[in-house]
Amino acid sequence: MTTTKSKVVYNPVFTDGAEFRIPTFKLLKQDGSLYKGAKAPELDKDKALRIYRAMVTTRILDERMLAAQRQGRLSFYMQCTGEEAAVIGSTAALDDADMIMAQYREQGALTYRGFSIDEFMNQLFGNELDYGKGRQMPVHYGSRKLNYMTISSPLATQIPQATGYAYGQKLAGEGHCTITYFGEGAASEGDFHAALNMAAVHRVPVIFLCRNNGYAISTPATEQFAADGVAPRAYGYKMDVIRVDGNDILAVHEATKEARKLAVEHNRPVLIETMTYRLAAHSSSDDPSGYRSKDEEAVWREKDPILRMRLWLERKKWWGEDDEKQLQENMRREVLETMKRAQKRPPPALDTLVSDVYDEVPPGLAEQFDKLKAHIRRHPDEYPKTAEQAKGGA
Amino acid sequence: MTTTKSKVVYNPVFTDGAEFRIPTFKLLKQDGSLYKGAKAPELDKDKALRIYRAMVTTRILDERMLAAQRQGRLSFYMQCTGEEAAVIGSTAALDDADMIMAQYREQGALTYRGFSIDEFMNQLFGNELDYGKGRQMPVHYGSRKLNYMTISSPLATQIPQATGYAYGQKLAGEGHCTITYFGEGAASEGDFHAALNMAAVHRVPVIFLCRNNGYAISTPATEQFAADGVAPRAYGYKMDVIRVDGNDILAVHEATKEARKLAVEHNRPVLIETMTYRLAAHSSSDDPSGYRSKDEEAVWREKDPILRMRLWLERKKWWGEDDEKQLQENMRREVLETMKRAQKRPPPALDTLVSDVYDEVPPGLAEQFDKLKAHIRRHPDEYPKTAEQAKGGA
Amino acid sequence: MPQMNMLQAINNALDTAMAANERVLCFGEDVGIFGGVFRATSNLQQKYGKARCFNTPLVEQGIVGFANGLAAQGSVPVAEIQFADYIFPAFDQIVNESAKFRYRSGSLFDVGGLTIRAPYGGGIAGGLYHSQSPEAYFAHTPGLKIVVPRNPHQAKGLLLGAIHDPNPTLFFEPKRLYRASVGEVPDEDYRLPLGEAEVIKEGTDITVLGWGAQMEVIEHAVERAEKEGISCEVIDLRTILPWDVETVAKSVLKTGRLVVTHEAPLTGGFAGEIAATIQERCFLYLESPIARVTGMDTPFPLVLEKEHLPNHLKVYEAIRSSVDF
Amino acid sequence: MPQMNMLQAINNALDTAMAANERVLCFGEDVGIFGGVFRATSNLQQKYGKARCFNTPLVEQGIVGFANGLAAQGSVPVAEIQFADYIFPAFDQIVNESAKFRYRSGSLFDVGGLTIRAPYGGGIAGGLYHSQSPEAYFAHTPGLKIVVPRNPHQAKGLLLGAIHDPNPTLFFEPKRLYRASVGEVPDEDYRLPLGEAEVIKEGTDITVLGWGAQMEVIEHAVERAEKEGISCEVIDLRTILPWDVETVAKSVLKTGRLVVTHEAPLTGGFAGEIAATIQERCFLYLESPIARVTGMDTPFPLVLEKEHLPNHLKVYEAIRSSVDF
Ligand SMILES: Cc1ncc(C[n+]2csc(CCOP(=O)(O)OP(=O)(O)O)c2C)c(N)n1
Ligand SMILES: Cc1ncc(C[n+]2csc(CCOP(=O)(O)OP(=O)(O)O)c2C)c(N)n1
Ligand SMILES: [Mg+2]
Ligand SMILES: [Mg+2]
Repeated sequence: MTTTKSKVVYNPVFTDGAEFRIPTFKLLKQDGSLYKGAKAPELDKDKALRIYRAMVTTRILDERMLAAQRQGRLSFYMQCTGEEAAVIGSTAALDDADMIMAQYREQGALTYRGFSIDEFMNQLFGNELDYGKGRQMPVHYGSRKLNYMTISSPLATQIPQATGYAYGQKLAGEGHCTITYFGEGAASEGDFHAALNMAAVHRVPVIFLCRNNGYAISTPATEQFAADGVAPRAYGYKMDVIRVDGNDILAVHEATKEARKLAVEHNRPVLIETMTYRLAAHSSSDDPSGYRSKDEEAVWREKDPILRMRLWLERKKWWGEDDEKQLQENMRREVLETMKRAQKRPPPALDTLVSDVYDEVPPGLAEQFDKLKAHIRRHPDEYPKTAEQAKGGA
Repeated sequence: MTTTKSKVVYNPVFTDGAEFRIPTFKLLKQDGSLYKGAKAPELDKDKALRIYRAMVTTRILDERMLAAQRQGRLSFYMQCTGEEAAVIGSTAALDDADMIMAQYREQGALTYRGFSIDEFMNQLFGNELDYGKGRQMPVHYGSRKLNYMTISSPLATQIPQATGYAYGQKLAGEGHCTITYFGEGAASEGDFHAALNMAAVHRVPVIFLCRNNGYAISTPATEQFAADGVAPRAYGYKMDVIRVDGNDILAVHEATKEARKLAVEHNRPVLIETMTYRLAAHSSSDDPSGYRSKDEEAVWREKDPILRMRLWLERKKWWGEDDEKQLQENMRREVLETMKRAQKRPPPALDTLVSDVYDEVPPGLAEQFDKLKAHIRRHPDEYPKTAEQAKGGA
Repeated sequence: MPQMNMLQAINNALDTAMAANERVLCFGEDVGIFGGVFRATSNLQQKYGKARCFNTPLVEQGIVGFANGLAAQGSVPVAEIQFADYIFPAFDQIVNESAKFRYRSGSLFDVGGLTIRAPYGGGIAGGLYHSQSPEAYFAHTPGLKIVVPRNPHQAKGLLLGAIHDPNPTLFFEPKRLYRASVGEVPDEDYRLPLGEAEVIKEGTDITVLGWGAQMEVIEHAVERAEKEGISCEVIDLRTILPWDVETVAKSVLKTGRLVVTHEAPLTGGFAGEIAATIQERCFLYLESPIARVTGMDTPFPLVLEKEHLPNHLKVYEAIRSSVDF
Repeated sequence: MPQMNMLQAINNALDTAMAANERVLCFGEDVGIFGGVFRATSNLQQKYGKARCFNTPLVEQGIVGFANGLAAQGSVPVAEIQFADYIFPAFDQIVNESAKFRYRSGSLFDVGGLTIRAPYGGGIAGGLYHSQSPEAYFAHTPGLKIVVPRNPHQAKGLLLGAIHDPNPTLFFEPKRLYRASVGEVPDEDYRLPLGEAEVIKEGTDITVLGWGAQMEVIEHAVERAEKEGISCEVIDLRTILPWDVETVAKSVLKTGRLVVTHEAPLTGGFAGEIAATIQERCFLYLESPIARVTGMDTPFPLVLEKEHLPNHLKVYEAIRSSVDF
């Protein structure tokens, strides 16, 4: 039983799809004006400013925390720099109750949803208030309250999970969906293929948002795939797809809003490819000068998504020089103060070493923990940070 | 650095590729005549008869061995029935030195290359002459001499391996390629995605041949993917693709011949989707009546690829009633006689239990083997088949 | 009480769980209308609809990834992997994801509702890829639970236990016993505890430990040993992870001898973990070395399967040697 | 002799192998022009061209699948997995394919030319997913070889040994030592044997066994123990599979005591296999239980990494307890 109803040809014609180039959707020019023919998007002032503040906050947080890493205050950091529109524009188009399953470079989504600087810092410094209890490297945020799934380092694993999560949302019938973010590199993993195919077959309300930022660490997109981006893969699963200028906040927002309708109202999963650029290094451990040119970076620096939005806001008279100055100053101050506070906080308690492995600590592990405490008690000087907590107990 | 040079649009347009239906290439009608407009393929009489004999041999082998399984002579069997054109037509278009990495339902390729009935039987009965030394279930054939990689049960694992094998062939520069066969079900595995993407990026001379036979055991293709077959996935990797009537030996042969040129002469990997039908049960353990109708099967029985080729041959006057009768009789006899011979042969030697795990038996395993032999010597009656061989040794 | 074979007991457990909680879902390759290649999910789609019991595309990493997401969302997925030999494409989703979901999020999120079922084991002429016993591959992974039932009654009770346990659980089913093992199985919803071994038979001379299909092998071996006057204590470990050290150690402190048996190859098999732990716990009480009777260190063979497997004779001999040490 | 750190030694080994045989290829994520995130493949693309040293798309199952195919074809692929924590998506290709290729085909085909390199281990503030030591996950798989070097000299010699060994080999590199461990490394092509443990230091009271980065930990522990008059025999296992039972058993027959240590969690770790085997081999000679000093049975933590890891103090205490038993 074949599903195809394709037409018949009597010559062996090979195609590679190159003729079906998926266009790129844009609304906003770099100078803050709309393209001719572009319909002004529905985006009211409150929401526009919420988005813009989140973008600026993310940028400042990234700058400060990279500096902190350079100063040795932090072991590791990853910036969203250059991709704020792709991330925040899409998150802003969702309902705050929709689930976000991100890769690691999407702190902008959290900023937008209201993750406080305190919450960021607690995770970055792995202190006693970190929701993740100091177990994961910096930038592995999560928030139950904000419907932001805790980040996991293995790439692409969250993509089929998003399909599953969204399938559960569909059964629950409350009109929610899931968005999952991933890089164009992660989209090479087998999990990506599984996720899209299952979503299409089971008509799951999930949005797959690819941040095609040109690189996976040092690997350029040209060595990641031969195709014209990730978007054409949607055809292979018969999934709706759209390609968007990822530095264009209005286009990203509009595309995601429409995608959400398809997902939630029509159970049609959607792939969105946002074309953008990772302006910073891959992470604080990386130095891009080994694999790309300053010139290339400069071209993209000209396309800064935050500046572009600011110019649009200014044209709308929703934002001015003073607003900008005040926001910048406030955020810088808040980040610095909060950092100091977070850094001073004690680390998670010793027993977080063994909690949350299971719902309860199993006997074997409890015994290992008792032995550990006894060991620490015998060598308190060797474990200055935890010696106090090892007192008492078995 | 984005790779896309796509055009720009100012409206959020979603597409799912449905408009780009990949056509199906056909040459031969069921009555053995060519479609109007179809160019007669270059296929000389010798080759045509070699193909036809292989098809008939495969069909007879399948019928007889399924019967043998039903009689309890064989533990398990899988038929190629209905898919002989897809498999043999493609293999015949290759050079005999090209590598074949198949799934399990491609015994036709072996028949074509000259695997003897003896060789089939030795594997099916796992006797001492089985190249695989009686370690795998029936139908897990392999032949070094015929460049047919030994079958492995885990689905789709051979697909990225084919990409790697072909990459090696490209470096060797001897003008060879690899073809890998797989079902439309196996194409859902992550390995499939990895294989195609890597092949496209590294321009590897590999042909991916999907046998879209409508089912993966009980799962219909409609529950396997939402798209119009497997072919559209090629677009996602920017790979040349062609869809072929899988029951049309001339079209399959022609398409594969052209694909091989693309692969070997231009380093362009190709995906071929052959539209066909698994006429038999999935395997001797399966009963399709639980998941599909007799009517559906009947429709496809009308499209028998072997009969279609025979009618073409008869029109060409390359084949007649007598030839057919003789071939059928000879093959039936040979299969039966060979089966008897193979079944009587002793099983592989006891030491094949531990050989080939490594290039040499490591000390720990040698010790386990010595213990086993000692154990068997203590209980010869419990191990009637191997007791004799356990004599002697440590 | 109704008589059921193991497949019927498993089917009944799934039916029971789906009836009680509409968030319980069953899916995997061919599990929909067809009811699975072994028919463990027979009639569930017919009874609970396509949304709750369905075929998936053929992609194990997707099945488990999807199941992880569903469990994180609060559903109770019971995913089937058609053969345990085919669970490896999902290894990353199980070992790096299911197992670590709760820990890495500090319990913000967990996949406690997840159960993965897979038929395992040899003795059915399945060769390399329809015979493996992969429990030890997973037993090195804190965060997972691993359960193996030995008969229909245990299968239903342990599967319901696994489905309701608030931790991700692998449930390996001894497929050789699917139809071979028949017994009384209550119709109601009963749940056997995870993490508890069961002393099936008390004895004084030696402890013989196993799980799943191997319990039948042990039974035969012990029968023979007892005829020769050796009093055997027989334990079914039932949960491989986290395993019940106390019950095993207590038994060995009494008997002074231990034989552990499983089908999987010797090296890196779970018997090694047990032997290592018990030699430490019971050092001064051990009267002979702990013996392991296992598959050989080779891929699973076909024609020579009988020679490869740790059958009752080999287990018997290990008991005998241990006692004669 | 030139001084090299471990990364340089590995780079030098790859260079040596590629220079000697044009069928040797290096590939993986970021291994091309960039030379890998740790720079182990630095300059190889520049020297041998893009066809022989290249970036792959980001897909571990594809990398190993591709490598299996290449090896079957007769090439000698050295595939890099960026972190051992990310080897699990390739688990099926390694465990079901690489390991069983030769056996299932009766030696018609094999992937003996295959080597898979991956940095492993903790102590670098890597948390759950940049710290794992997965050797035991693979050690249950007949057909594979597993090698772990302890210093630059060993790294070069063992890697060349692995590349030339006619069996698929996993080569786990202790990334904590990549730059920390420096020593003399010959410039020429030398190959250390696989399957042979090395007695690094002779002693009479107790045998202390480990591999990779843990050898440094053992060194410190032993130093302390020796100050207290305990004579330690130190063994580097080097090859985890198939492992050198003879050398270890011989040592324990002499010392009567054994401590085994690894970073991976206790349960299901390879120390269990060693303890199980040695208690059987050396039963009557053991003067105290075999001790295992390992990571705890949790995912790998971050802030409390120090508490989690089997450091020299813990190893020292285990030596002390064993001797005082
Ligand atoms: C399974 C897996 N393999 C490898 C890595 C190592 N790694 C971390 S990020 C990264 C590159 C990801 O690139 P991309 O998906 O494009 O995201 P980007 O960093 O550009 O945002 C790699 C290879 C990983 N985390 N997980
Ligand atoms: C990794 C893996 N998962 C599951 C199976 C079990 N299985 C064997 S054949 C099959 C169906 C394959 O269907 P398809 O690829 O369409 O090939 P066909 O049988 O139709 O030729 C399944 C699920 C397997 N062998 N390997
Ligand atoms: Mg990227
Ligand atoms: Mg099929």
